Amino acid sequence: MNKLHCDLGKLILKNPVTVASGTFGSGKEFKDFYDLSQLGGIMVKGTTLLPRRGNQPQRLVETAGGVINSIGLANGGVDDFLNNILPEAKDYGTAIIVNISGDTTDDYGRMAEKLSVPGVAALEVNISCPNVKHGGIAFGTVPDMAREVATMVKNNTDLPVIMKLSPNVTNIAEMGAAVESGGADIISMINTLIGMAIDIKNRKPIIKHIMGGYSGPPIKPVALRMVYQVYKTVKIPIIGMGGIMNTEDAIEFIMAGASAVSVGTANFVDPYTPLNIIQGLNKYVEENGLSSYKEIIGAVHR
Amino acid sequence: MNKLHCDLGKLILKNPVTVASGTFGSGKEFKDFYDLSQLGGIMVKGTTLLPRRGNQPQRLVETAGGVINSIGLANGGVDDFLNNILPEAKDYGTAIIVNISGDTTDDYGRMAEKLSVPGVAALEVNISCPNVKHGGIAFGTVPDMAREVATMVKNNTDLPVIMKLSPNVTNIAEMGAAVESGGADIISMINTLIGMAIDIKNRKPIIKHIMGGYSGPPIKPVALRMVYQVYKTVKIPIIGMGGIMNTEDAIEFIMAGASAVSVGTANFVDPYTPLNIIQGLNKYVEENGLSSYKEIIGAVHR
Amino acid sequence: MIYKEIGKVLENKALIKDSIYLITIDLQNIAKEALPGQFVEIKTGDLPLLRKPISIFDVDKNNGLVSLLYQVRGKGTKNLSGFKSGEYIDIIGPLGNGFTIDKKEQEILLVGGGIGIAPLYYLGKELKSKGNSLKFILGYSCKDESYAVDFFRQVAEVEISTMDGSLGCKGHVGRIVEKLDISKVTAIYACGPEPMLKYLKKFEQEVDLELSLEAYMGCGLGACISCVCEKTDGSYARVCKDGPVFKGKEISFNE
Amino acid sequence: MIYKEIGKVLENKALIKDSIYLITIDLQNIAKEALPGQFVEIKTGDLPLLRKPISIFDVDKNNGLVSLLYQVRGKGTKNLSGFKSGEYIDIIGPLGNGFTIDKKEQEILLVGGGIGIAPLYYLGKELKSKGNSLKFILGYSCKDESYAVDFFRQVAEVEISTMDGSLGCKGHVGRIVEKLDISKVTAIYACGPEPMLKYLKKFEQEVDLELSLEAYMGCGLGACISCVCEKTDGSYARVCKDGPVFKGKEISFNE
Ligand SMILES: Cc1cc2nc3c(=O)[nH]c(=O)nc-3n(C[C@H](O)[C@H](O)[C@H](O)COP(=O)(O)OP(=O)(O)OC[C@H]3O[C@@H](n4cnc5c(N)ncnc54)[C@H](O)[C@@H]3O)c2cc1C
Ligand SMILES: Cc1cc2nc3c(=O)[nH]c(=O)nc-3n(C[C@H](O)[C@H](O)[C@H](O)COP(=O)(O)OP(=O)(O)OC[C@H]3O[C@@H](n4cnc5c(N)ncnc54)[C@H](O)[C@@H]3O)c2cc1C
Ligand SMILES: Cc1cc2nc3c(=O)[nH]c(=O)nc-3n(C[C@H](O)[C@H](O)[C@H](O)COP(=O)(O)O)c2cc1C
Ligand SMILES: Cc1cc2nc3c(=O)[nH]c(=O)nc-3n(C[C@H](O)[C@H](O)[C@H](O)COP(=O)(O)O)c2cc1C
Ligand code: FES
Ligand code: FES
Repeated sequence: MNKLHCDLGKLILKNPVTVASGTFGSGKEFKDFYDLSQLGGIMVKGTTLLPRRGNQPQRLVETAGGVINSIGLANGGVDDFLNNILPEAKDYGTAIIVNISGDTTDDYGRMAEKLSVPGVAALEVNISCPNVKHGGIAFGTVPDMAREVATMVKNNTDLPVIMKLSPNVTNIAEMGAAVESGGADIISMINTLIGMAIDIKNRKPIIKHIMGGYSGPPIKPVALRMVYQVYKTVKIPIIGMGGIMNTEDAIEFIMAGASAVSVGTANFVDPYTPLNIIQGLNKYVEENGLSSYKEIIGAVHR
Repeated sequence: MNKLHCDLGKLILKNPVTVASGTFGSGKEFKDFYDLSQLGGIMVKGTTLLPRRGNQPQRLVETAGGVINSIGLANGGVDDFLNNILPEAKDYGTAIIVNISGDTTDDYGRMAEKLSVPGVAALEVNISCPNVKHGGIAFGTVPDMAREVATMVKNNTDLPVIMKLSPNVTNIAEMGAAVESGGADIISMINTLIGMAIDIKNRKPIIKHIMGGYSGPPIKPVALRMVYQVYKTVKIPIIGMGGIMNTEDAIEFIMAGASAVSVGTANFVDPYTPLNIIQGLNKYVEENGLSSYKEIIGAVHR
Repeated sequence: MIYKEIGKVLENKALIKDSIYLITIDLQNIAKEALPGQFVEIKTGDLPLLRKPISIFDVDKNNGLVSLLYQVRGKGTKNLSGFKSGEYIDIIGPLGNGFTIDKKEQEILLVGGGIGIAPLYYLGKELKSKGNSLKFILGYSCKDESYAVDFFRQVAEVEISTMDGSLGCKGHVGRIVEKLDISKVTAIYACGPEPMLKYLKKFEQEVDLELSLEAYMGCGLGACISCVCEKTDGSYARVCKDGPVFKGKEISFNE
Repeated sequence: MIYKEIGKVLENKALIKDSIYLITIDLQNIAKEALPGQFVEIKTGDLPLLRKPISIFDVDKNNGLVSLLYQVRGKGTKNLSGFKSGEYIDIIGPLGNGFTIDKKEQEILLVGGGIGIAPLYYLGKELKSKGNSLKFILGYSCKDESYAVDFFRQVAEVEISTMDGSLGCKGHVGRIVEKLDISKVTAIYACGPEPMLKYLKKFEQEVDLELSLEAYMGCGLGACISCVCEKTDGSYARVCKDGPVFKGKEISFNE
């Protein structure tokens, strides 16, 4: 029996190790390194209804042991994804999960509809982006807006819907509850913290867009805490992420309440990180005599 | 002329480098290293109306290049401070700023009154603690509660009032505006992010109190971003902190909008950090031909 | 007086490869003031961020040298083991209170478990110089993981226990203590794992019992109040400043 | 094919102390496929977290060796300079597109500014082996900070400019180019600071102009879309995957 068999309700993965949106392209860029079918799933890079050029560079910088990025959702749009990316990706032999972002609630609905095609395993809904109809406040910071997006996506697809929470909120448990009540099947968390770095020589923000999303090892303690809090509040499964670099990190997230994990920034550091973690989890399960890794999901709550 | 002369409105410091509450005791513990009169000011460790034993240990752990702590405001209470700590501290020759925490808005008022004595240069109001009358929600996460505390403290003292913002909020600018409208003279920011670390061997949180405050270098990008946002919103001066380890870090905060800085976790790593930064700022001001460090306050906004 | 010194490493040698090391550092000021049972806080590299507390194993006051006996556990102590002779290391100390050493012509047991033996050597030398009669009782996990015994033998009689019986008495150090005629003993000084210290608490009425504790430390200076242990009266004491040595009676091991 | 290899360092020597280094690493797979103008991504230590992009300076296909010429700027390149012969280093490559090398019997200028000269050596060797006639134009800040000139001299004629005139022509490399009879030149390949590349853009109509760009990189693999440069048509291209080499006409230096 596969002791890493991962059951997220409507979404079944061969193992609980996925790769995080925006850090793995569509998978193609990592194909030289290993057979992608070994992965639990790929969260494809953020897709929007229409193509986007993205933000002006400099878009990324390393700081404080982590990374700040402001890519601005550069992508070819949903039609490009369907026509040019999915046909190849659907044969990778792993769950292709499409990460979608919208300017309005309607955008999300239209994308959900368009993406409900064979080859797409699930939708991951990025709500860290601004709602242009509400003065640019991020969907993911207002429970009602997040709930509405969840419902809108659910109403336009039969695919499992993963709502991806933003950590830049006062009450993450409330956000988890909101998307659950909106119909989300799964929660993924966390997206990046908002951060900034300054070039003191030029007296300017290093990132052209001023602020960006902060990811990597430094955000792990915040991510773990939030997974812990949301696990206490919701019944739906959680995909945990934020600074996962190795097996120990992944186990921390699972013990905090995650049923699966996602590897992000670590892919830049070592593309083999997801494989190492799959191997490490297998070893951990054996060494601890577990019948399935599921035995440790939420272990710190017991 | 002293090019580091620091004018925070009602509060004047000899230089803009202070030490952060909870990381420097009352100063006594650092007296062996150097003459404390060199410091811009000392934010004394968190004081409450009544003595507190604090949380059960383990209270602190290093993780992800930072530190998580949950001391639980262990302290002897405000009377102990007045009787046993202040008499010595007021002769250190630096501004003694008392950091106060309350269970209720009234607590803050009573402490402000009691602490309005000679030798206290200002009050720093920690609002990251729970409001016991509001289901334990932290004062610093609800604008109205934070504003009320500011007003309550202002009404009970003539000392400069520094409101210390919690970063665990959706909208930090709104919190800044709230305390400003409540009468705050100065804002200090940021307090710790809420974080967690897990001992996977024992399947337990490492910190006995489960979650704790995350500080040190990893939180700097978040702190800088928040100082930047609050500077845009308020007119009162800001004391910036969060992971400041050296002169460059301090300059980043000043350029983001801080008129002074506070050194926290770095005191554990090298007790001389505040002095090194004072020296470094003096050098920076000279090398860049500035008439005062003030010329670079908020420089990235220009 | 507490000093921050950048000391030159004279020697850093493995007593057990990749595990137990003895480092000797030129630390003029710290050496001058160090008392048995005190410790230092070491910056071992960029990361870990925090300094690491290590007990003072020996002091050479004439030459201003401090020796530390340490076990490699994680990144900090691993870094420490990488320092080479001639390199410089950033150290704060001496810290904490230390054991009571104004005893004369008494019969004293010095009990150490594992790396907890570290502070007992300097302590033993000081107590012996005051005419006390000493016995070291040292506990290790097994013969292959025993170390530094010869140092202690030079000072006084040594009895050893190992968990697997491969050296000395089988079991923890209590196996040795319980066989001794404790009636002549006036003091027991101990450092080691908590179960060992807990066991020794049963002698707190009969002898002067002093226990050196460990706790996770932030500042090491008494400022952050993170390193607390619970006292018998229910209050908390700072291990770094009020300790690390406490009277047996003072400490409750409830938490 | 892109490889992740743990290669043995054969030599890592300073050409200018604490500043310019030449490292040679045993990288069998990368050496097999590396093309002139491609680069590698190096894990230099625990921190910096990200790998560092460095151009391929030379390749020894017979022995599976890759050489890199680099300048110490911050922590990553400082770490790199600390690797000793016999140590192992974690490298991903070869990455990016590389210069166009299917040229024959043409007259080609290879223009490099500062550390931007790095990719031109291997490029020059390849182009020369195809019967092209080459000239290197290398710009440095001053004589004392010039390096690796002898390498280039072995391949073809070298002209040098320095900002202070202490070696060769005074000023940036443009000073040399503008004096040449450009009418016979069919291609200019260049790598260096942006102002230099911008200057060379004025030849984009007359010759095949290829420019190797730099950008801050996250993945180096084309996945994160962070390393973009603006193209003439207003779209963005990824320097790591679509570049680092672009046709002069393709690139706008507006941003
Ligand atoms: C007063 C005192 C004296 C000590 N004397 C010695 C000695 O003489 N020789 C010796 O080998 N060890 C001694 N220790 C233990 C030593 O401090 C730890 O082994 C060391 O900190 C481990 O750090 P690490 O980075 O190698 O391992 P990590 O993997 O970081 O930690 C391993 C374990 O060491 C302990 N530890 C880690 N960091 C700290 C910290 N900042 N403060 C306290 N404990 C910590 C924790 O229990 C942790 O689980 C002493 C500890 C204290 C408190
Ligand atoms: C395609 C390419 C090829 C290069 N080839 C060479 C070469 O052959 N020899 C050489 O000496 N240098 C080369 N560089 C530059 C080299 O990558 C930087 O000098 C190095 O990354 C600096 O890192 P650091 O940690 O030492 O310094 P830092 O202090 O981190 O950075 C100094 C500067 O280097 C640049 N830099 C830092 N990190 C990155 C990154 N992740 N990606 C891109 N740029 C970064 C930035 O401009 C930064 O301001 C190349 C860069 C690119 C993009
Ligand atoms: C360069 C980069 C691009 C990202 N793009 C997206 C995106 O398009 N959509 C999204 O939901 N999250 C995006 N993220 C966030 C990651 O998916 C992940 O939530 C976050 O980085 C935390 O995980 P990590 O610390 O392991 O990287 C991006 C992260 C990075 C570093
Ligand atoms: C051990 C510890 C104790 C702290 N205690 C207090 C406190 O009592 N009151 C308070 O307002 N902030 C307290 N803080 C927060 C610091 O004052 C500071 O805001 C925070 O640590 C961020 O700065 P740093 O990253 O430089 O440490 C404490 C921080 C630490 C690490
Ligand atoms: S470690 Fe800070 S008080 Fe003991
Ligand atoms: S660095 Fe990631 S796409 Fe170029």
